[in-house]
Amino acid sequence: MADTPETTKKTGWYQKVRDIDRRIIFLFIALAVIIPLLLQPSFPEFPAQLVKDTFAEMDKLPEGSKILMAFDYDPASEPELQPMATVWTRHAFENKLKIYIVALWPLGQNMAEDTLNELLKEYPDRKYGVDYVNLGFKSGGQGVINVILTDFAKMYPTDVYNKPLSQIPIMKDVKSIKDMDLIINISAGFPGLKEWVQFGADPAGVRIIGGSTAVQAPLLYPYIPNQLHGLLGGLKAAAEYEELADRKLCGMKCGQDAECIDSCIKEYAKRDKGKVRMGAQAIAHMVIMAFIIIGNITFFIDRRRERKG
Amino acid sequence: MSKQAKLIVFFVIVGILFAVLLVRASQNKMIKPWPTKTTVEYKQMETDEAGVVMSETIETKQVFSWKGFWTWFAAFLTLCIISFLYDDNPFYKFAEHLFVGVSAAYWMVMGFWTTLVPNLFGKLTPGLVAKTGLIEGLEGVPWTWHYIFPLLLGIVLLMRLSSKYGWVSRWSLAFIVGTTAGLNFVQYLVSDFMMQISQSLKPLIVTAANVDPIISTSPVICSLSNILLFLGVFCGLIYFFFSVEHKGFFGAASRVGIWILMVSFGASFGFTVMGRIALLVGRMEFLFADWLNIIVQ
Amino acid sequence: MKQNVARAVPLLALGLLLLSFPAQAHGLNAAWHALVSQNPEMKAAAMEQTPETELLSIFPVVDEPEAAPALPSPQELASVSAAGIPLFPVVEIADNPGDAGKAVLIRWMLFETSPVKLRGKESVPDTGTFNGWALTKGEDGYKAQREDRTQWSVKILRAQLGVDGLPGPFVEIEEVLVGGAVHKEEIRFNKDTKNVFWPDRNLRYNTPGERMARNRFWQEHVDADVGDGASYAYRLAVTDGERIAYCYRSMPIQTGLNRYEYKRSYKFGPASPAVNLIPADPSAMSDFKSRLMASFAPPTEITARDNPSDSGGAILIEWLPSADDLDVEIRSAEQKRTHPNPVTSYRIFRAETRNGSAGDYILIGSKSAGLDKNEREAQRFETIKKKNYIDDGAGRMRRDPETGEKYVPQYSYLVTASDGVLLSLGQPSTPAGARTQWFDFDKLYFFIVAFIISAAIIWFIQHIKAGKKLFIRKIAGLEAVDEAIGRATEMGRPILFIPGIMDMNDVQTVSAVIILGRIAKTIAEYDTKLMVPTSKSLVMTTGRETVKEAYLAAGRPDAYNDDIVTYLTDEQFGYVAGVNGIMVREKPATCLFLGAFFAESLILAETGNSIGAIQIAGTAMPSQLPFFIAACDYTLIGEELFAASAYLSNDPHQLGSLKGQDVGKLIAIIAILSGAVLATVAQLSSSVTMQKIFAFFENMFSAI
Amino acid sequence: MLRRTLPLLITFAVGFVLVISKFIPKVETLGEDFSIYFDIIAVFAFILGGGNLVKIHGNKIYRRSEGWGYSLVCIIGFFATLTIGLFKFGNPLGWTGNVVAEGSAFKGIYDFIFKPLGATMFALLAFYVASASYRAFRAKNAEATVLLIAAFVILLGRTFIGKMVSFWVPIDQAGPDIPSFAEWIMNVPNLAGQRAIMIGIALGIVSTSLKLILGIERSYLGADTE
Repeated sequence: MADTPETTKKTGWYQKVRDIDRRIIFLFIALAVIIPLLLQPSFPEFPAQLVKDTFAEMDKLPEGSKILMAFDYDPASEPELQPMATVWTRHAFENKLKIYIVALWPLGQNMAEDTLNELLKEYPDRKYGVDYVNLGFKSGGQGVINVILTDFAKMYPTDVYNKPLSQIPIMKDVKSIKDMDLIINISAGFPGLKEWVQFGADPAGVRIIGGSTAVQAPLLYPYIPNQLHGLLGGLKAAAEYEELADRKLCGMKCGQDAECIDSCIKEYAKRDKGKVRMGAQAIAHMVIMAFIIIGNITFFIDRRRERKG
Repeated sequence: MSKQAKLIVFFVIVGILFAVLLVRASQNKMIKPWPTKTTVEYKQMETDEAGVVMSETIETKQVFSWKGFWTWFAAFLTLCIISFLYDDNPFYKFAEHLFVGVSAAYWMVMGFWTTLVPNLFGKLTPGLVAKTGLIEGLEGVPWTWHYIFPLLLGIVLLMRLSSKYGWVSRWSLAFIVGTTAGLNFVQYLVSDFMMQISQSLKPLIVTAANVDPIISTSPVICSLSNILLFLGVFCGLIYFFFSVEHKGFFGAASRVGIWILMVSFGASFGFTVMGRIALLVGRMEFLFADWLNIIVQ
Repeated sequence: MKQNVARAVPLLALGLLLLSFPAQAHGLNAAWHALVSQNPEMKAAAMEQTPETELLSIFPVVDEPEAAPALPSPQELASVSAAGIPLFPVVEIADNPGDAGKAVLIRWMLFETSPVKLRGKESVPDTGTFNGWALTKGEDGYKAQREDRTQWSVKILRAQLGVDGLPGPFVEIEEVLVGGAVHKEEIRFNKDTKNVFWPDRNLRYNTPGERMARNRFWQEHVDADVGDGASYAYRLAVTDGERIAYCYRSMPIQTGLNRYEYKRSYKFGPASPAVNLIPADPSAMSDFKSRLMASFAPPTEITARDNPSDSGGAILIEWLPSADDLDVEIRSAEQKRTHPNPVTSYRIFRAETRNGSAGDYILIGSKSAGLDKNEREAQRFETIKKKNYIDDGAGRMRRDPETGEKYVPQYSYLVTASDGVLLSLGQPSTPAGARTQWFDFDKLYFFIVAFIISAAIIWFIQHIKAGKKLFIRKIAGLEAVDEAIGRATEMGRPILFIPGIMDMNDVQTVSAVIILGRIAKTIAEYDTKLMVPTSKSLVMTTGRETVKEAYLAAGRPDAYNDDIVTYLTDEQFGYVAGVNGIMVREKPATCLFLGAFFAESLILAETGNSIGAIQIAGTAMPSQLPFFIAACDYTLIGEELFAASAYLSNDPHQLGSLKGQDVGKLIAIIAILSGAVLATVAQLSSSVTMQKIFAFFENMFSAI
Repeated sequence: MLRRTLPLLITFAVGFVLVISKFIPKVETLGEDFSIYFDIIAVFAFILGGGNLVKIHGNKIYRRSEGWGYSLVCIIGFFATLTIGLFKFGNPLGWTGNVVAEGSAFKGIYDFIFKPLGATMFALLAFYVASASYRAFRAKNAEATVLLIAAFVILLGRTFIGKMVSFWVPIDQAGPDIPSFAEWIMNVPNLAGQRAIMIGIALGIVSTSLKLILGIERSYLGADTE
């Protein structure tokens, strides 16, 4: 399928274009990303139905509900998933939900800590062990889920600070995943959302929403809506969720006052990584699509020439 | 232009850029590569006598912070990797080997602290682990005898290092493969076979009463979608049939099947592109915001 | 002698009454209401739901502390009365709330036997003394007074539970002085009904042998001298220095993690009813039931049976809701009129029964009246008649300490309807024990499907072994493998094999290793260089075994060395970086990517492209397939990867397994088709039967 | 016997027990323990892997073979990380602290070496995607065309551009615009494809597992003779 240098002969402008050096393409992509980053254009977001559902799933929880947040990603996919982690944690803090954090990826633990440190600046009054707890990483993928499905303490004798669970107030009335009101999983691959649906939420009968890299998203659609009750697929969805969250906050802040809401949302948009990144994203998409088109044009010209002789 | 000349030019340019950056840094326009005196906060989680409230006591210290230096180093490594886009080069090789070494060790360390200590030592010698203070609350907990097995299997695995008794390690291998087969057999049958079937049991004709809003609010579209969904799964499965020649009806069906597969591949591709770009954006943010401090955050 | 007997009789009667007396539930509730009615704070607290707590039996027995809880014989009762201790504590034990564990809260309220017995025709004299009580007739009823100069004290004894769940010896940990020097007690009876209406008319003192609170407040002791996580049993004893009466031991209590929600108002919170519903004999049962004054109907048809398809330790209790259940669908308009305040909750009591006799009934949980979510869900097709509660605290098989014989503890259950204040009792269930099942019938259909598929796979393998022919279609990618190897040989460049980045606990990796074995054999024959960098040490280990065998099989053991299969790093991109390096430097002519791949797929395939290698890929990771399809010459899609391991495996019989897999696909197709049809019909014809059929069908595949 | 038959027996016993344990409540927790076992064994395997790494690069350095300097970098990085991690150097919480606690040297390595390297490697993908889509995604035949169109719609639909260009729907209203079409593709044809693949894969895994358990497939165990 892929045409390699050997198989191509160099004649005519279109072949030059066709066999263009990869590095030129690389250059275009770099520019497509860097320029919007520097200029920071802001584009509108139109939340899709699925994102709205996801938001509702989270928003309908009463104060004090327990949510299990699984940070199953690492720095490699941070740009895509961090906005979700941030906006979800903020949403949880905002609605005064109790957060229980676990990680099936070793670095997920660090991602969780980064997220919390960032948001504790916004919500300094949230207390560790009372409003949220970080159980940290355990290796074993779905094995871990299998175990905490019946008993947290079996897999997590202590939290990340080596405190026995029995001494952590927030853990007092929690034995297993079954005691959760909602599972949120942010995953960049395996083990991830799929495993949480199969081995966690399904058997425990707990509702689950998740965020995944855009790559994983298509694999997860089969689980919607019966097994998986909400999904944020990639940066785009994250940005849309941010939009919804902002609208809610601003709504509470401003009431009906339209331009207040607008200014408020603009204000919040600055802190929303997802929205900022979507700008560069959009441009880069256009560039790539342009390349695909060009590539196919040259391909067709090429084929016609060959047919001629 | 000769190779040396190219190199010289390259290093001259890099040198100039480096100088410029140093100047910016010295003007506090970006993070400084040399250590700076700063106050750091050590967070400590504590509980009062009752153990009810876990309070954070934060003690601050005056230290020399190497953060700047390391940030520059990180930026350097980032550029090293990116340089591979141009061609394989010493910088990339350096970064690559560093990465391989560091990450291999990283996983060993993680495995030790997050698996061996709590799940092996903690189970076999809870008293001892409790003494070391690594894990609290293990005092007086009886040892779990059957965790002897993984220990044995693990040691047996290490026998591989001996050329004479290397074959013993097959036992642990056999155990692992057995576990894999056993767990996967059931789990995939449950969640990817049974569950997928049960989720595909959708009415082919949808009445207005039970339309699926995620797809559409119009019963017609929903019905068509469900029919397409059914045909899609059907043809897709036909494509994977191994014991039937793809001729006649099966030929046609499997052809439709491969198309359906292609659509999902196209979808995956579209999503993947998104994802990858996002990652690049993230890296660029690091370079331009955290390091060069050009973008205001 | 005769006289003694004569004297013993009423005492005996009294004992029996105490024994069979149900309404202590009301007694305590009432006692507590008495408190509440005087204390607004508590009134507020009373509104909150009662926390479930373990209760000691409140019946005093004179025996040595270690005796196992059993019903006291009449003789014992006699001796009790002979011991003549008129006091008994009603105790509740709970993990001390809101602490970090390591403390148990023990609370008790002292009660004493009533001064009055309104048994049969017997009535209170207008004046004079009665059982040491001075009676005076007031305009609003009788007054009874008495002074008690005894120094009563309560001993608290504790025993730690062994692993067998049985308590060790009880040791005294605290003695609390309770009775003040002179203690005045005053109660009033209604003129006509002879009912006590003070201290609290909630006390339905209209049954004989009544008890009321002595000092009407909870006394507490926090036992902070307990280990975390360990289980303890407590028992209290009342003594005046000479005589002592012990209570039964409590249910085991574990410190640390609270078992129920911690309410700030806990300390003032309502005590759960002091329940000691011991039906010594059925007659007594009906006897006290008849005396119940609860104004609403009790739950009926209480049955207890082992909870099916579980690993033991759970018993399923079912009952017909009270006719006054607040659920409108159950409660008829008539009942609404007659009983304005409906049943709001059901309380479930449990008594362990040994050789026929039931022990104390102890509150183990409650279930709110009306239909809960699941029940409503289930009502889609059938109206739920019975409510149920699963008691997962039932004991498993244990060994009798004395006789040493094993037995599964049997429990008899009693469900009471409650409007929050009063209880009305149902008939206790027949005893049931929790057992572990040998087969989980919830998974029956799953089992059947699994069985059919496995059977098909095995059968077809045997089929081929037996020399029969089976048509198996070609897979393009696999045809190309040999050609690719040949090409590498011609060009004199190495072959790169990447078994994915997952560990041996992923079947894709396993089949990749299997394929590697087969390919390595060919490569060894061609005498071409093979490179297999792995990302997991176990894969490396296995890979070496396999490749070594292949080289042996090809008769080229000399050509094999361990550096063919190497380990780079577990880190995904560390590994990619490494492989990239190898590719650009070693310039392999053929790259085989078979196994579980993630993001690295594209980098690998692209780099492979840039060095112009022939690339054959295969993975079951759908998200990576488009890139392999785009950038590689051949791609094995999903199932084809596993098929490949059969195609290439060393024994050709395995091709049979492919036919077996096709059977599986056939099942899937048929199931989906029939399911879709059923669903359509069920939806169009809104007949319940069709819906039931469809629900059943759906359940076959989803109930796992 | 010990070399060949015993391993097969182990595989069979373990696999079989795990399968039926799903149907027998009495032993349902076996799976949990066994997965923990696996992790523990895998950690031991790390020692093998690390040893192998050291061996390879050690040889290069020893032989002063080409590019041994890089191998030196690799080895240094390896041992530095290992010691720092195992002894929890500079961990503010001390010996008992979490290994990746804020401010510990190990976290430093993670933040300033591990993270940038990992993330950048990942970011390279953006470039490769571009060049791949340029060179490889061409409408060579019907299948490729289908793939292209689907990809295109998703690419359009997943940014605001899709909304912008679907002129037939007012900007501030929902309607049959490209984003919703993209959603539909995700929800219907993509779903169908994914299901077919998943079911196929499940069967593939089932049969492979079965063959492994029954010892029909045994090549992973390696040579009969030593």
